[in-house]
Amino acid sequence: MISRRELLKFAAVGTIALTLVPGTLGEALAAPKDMSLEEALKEHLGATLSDLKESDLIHIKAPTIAESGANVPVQISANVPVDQVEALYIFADANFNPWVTTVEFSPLNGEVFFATRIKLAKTSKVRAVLKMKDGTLLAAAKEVKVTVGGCG
Amino acid sequence: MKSAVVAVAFLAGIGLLAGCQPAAQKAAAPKEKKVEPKKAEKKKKKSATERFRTALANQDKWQKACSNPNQLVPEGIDVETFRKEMLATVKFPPGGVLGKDVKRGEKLFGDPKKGGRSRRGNCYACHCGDPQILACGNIGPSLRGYGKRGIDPKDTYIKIYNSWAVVPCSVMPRLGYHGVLTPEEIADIVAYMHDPNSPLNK
Amino acid sequence: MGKRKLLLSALTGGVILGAVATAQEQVPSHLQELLELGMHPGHAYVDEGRETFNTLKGPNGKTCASCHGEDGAKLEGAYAKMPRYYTDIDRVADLDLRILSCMTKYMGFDPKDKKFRKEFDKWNGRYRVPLATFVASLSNGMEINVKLDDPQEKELYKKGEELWFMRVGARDFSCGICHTVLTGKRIRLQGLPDPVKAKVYTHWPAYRFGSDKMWTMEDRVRSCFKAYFLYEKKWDEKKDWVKKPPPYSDWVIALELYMKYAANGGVVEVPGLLR
Amino acid sequence: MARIGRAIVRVPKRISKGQVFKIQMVITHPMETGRRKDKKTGQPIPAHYIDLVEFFFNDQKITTLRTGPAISKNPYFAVKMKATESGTLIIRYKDNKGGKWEKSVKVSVS
Repeated sequence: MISRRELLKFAAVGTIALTLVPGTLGEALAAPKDMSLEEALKEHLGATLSDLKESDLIHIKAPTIAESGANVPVQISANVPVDQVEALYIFADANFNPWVTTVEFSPLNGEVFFATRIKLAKTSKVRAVLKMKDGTLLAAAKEVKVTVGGCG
Repeated sequence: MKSAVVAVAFLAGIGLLAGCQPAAQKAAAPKEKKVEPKKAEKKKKKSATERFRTALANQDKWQKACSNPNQLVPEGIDVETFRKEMLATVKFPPGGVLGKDVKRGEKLFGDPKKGGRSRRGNCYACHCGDPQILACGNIGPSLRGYGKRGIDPKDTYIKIYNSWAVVPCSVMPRLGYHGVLTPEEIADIVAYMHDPNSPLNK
Repeated sequence: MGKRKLLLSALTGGVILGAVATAQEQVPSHLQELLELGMHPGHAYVDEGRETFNTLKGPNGKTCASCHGEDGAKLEGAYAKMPRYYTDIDRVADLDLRILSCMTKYMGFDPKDKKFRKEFDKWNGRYRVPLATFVASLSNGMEINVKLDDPQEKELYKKGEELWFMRVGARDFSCGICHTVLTGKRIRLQGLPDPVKAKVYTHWPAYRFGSDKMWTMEDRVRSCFKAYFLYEKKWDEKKDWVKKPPPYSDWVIALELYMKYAANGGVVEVPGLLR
Repeated sequence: MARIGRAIVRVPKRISKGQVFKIQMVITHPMETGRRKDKKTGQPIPAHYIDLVEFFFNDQKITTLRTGPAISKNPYFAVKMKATESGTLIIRYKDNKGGKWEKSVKVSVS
């Protein structure tokens, strides 16, 4: 699984290197290719959206309206024994790369819990996918509306 | 020292009032590209302190009148005179108060592509309007359905150009008076606000 | 109250108020949820400031700790009394200016040295903001207690009050219009606090998540003026925009003094977390 | 920010045996996405972000975080851990430009 991801990373680097012509270096670095949610799911989970099983065991805590997309607090917990879980994946649908993070758990964690602050490019769903050791993919989503602020 | 500052502020204010007309007209020509001679600027580079002091001294006499803890017209100043003097500063665009470029009006009001952002109009900072724009302030009244309220577009124009001609010392900036928006730009905003197809009125 | 009403009608400008969408009256939970996390980058600034305080040596070999004790032991409660008059510089100083004068007067840094000023003045520099955050945190749990004993303090306070209500610039703004008169209303989704009545000074310096930066009150006051659209000759966004008062100037310190005096009795809780 | 890679870690002061407690950390890091441009020069700012964070307790791995540029600037992470014994928590993290750091804290379980 990991080696496959590494491979993909290398592949990506390769593509960038191939497109390098003088003058476009910056651009190639600055604008990684946009990726759809489906593509990100495929890369990280080898799955499609329809493989995800919606589950109310996963709880996502995030603001409904975000006053800044740069700093959205996300707390994820799940009511499943941690030793049955392989990893937690977080995706944000509308980001240029929807994959946000992967958390690999161990029984020492005691509970399935993870919290962080993430960037959201615009209003979109934040998804949590739990990859269980038996291969099932449990998922939950919460929409966060991103707004602008300030008196300009 | 203090009275001197006040006097300077007062004079500067009068100067500003007197100078308003040509300034507004200059701003009215949108594509005028007049490059000021740079030599004069280079000669003396003012210190930040000097620049800020000058900026504060630009306070006009009406701003000075409103600079009290209530931020309202103080006693001793006649509101009607205040209003009339403000009304006299309003310049109308040759094409009338309903502009032609509704799209530009929308952008100045608050660009829906940027979540309602617009540095110059920035109406959403204080008003709600287009239901798509969630981040809207509640300092001013909601402008939803504004075009259906039977308000004369000329009154809308005056309110935006110089809100103090309607309500002296209002918190709403006098956007046309100070040249933040040109008469044409205000007319486009008015057109956007009164357009039956505008998201405000749908 | 009558004046409030008058103002409200001033705001509506004769237009009859339509029904306000109730859904938009909800207070956004963004800040609350960030606070719930319990820890934020502001805490990293305290930590960094402490290290700088103990280890950064000035050209003459002194550290902050040489005078003020390891971990600032002798500075506990100092921030709660600032801004105040300092005899050695014959000026009322806020936290930022005090740190600057300490570093230049006693540690031997040259105030005109560009490299030093870059590290000091800049937002992401290594000196001012981390040190200010750390020193402020040494007053945590203590009540703000700003006095106006010195004539300079009295004078500056008066100047601050005047500036607070001064309508000026191309937007006819004043501090007071938003932060006294319109308190409780919202600019977009951000509630407008009344720093004078609500003693919000207790939470500064603060990490502001909208900009992902630690701000001292000096930074905050100065940036407020950006919204004024101040100008020298005629308002022009590109050519004539006087964005901020100079740093450590009396204008800034006067406003800080005005606000912090009003916050007397509030308990310091630094670093704050705000929008 | 001044010092890239500096971190602060927080664990509760008192932990009793068997308790599941929270480990929180903040790392000072710009977390550049590679999509922003320098406002002054117009040049793109290269991507620069933490990509791996590993938590060890007494040499046993507890959690691995694989992260990307979608994590906010000055990232905050929190995970939980079940207290079995006292010991040392070591957090190792690195970024995509070769920066590598380590931070350790004592955990006392009573």
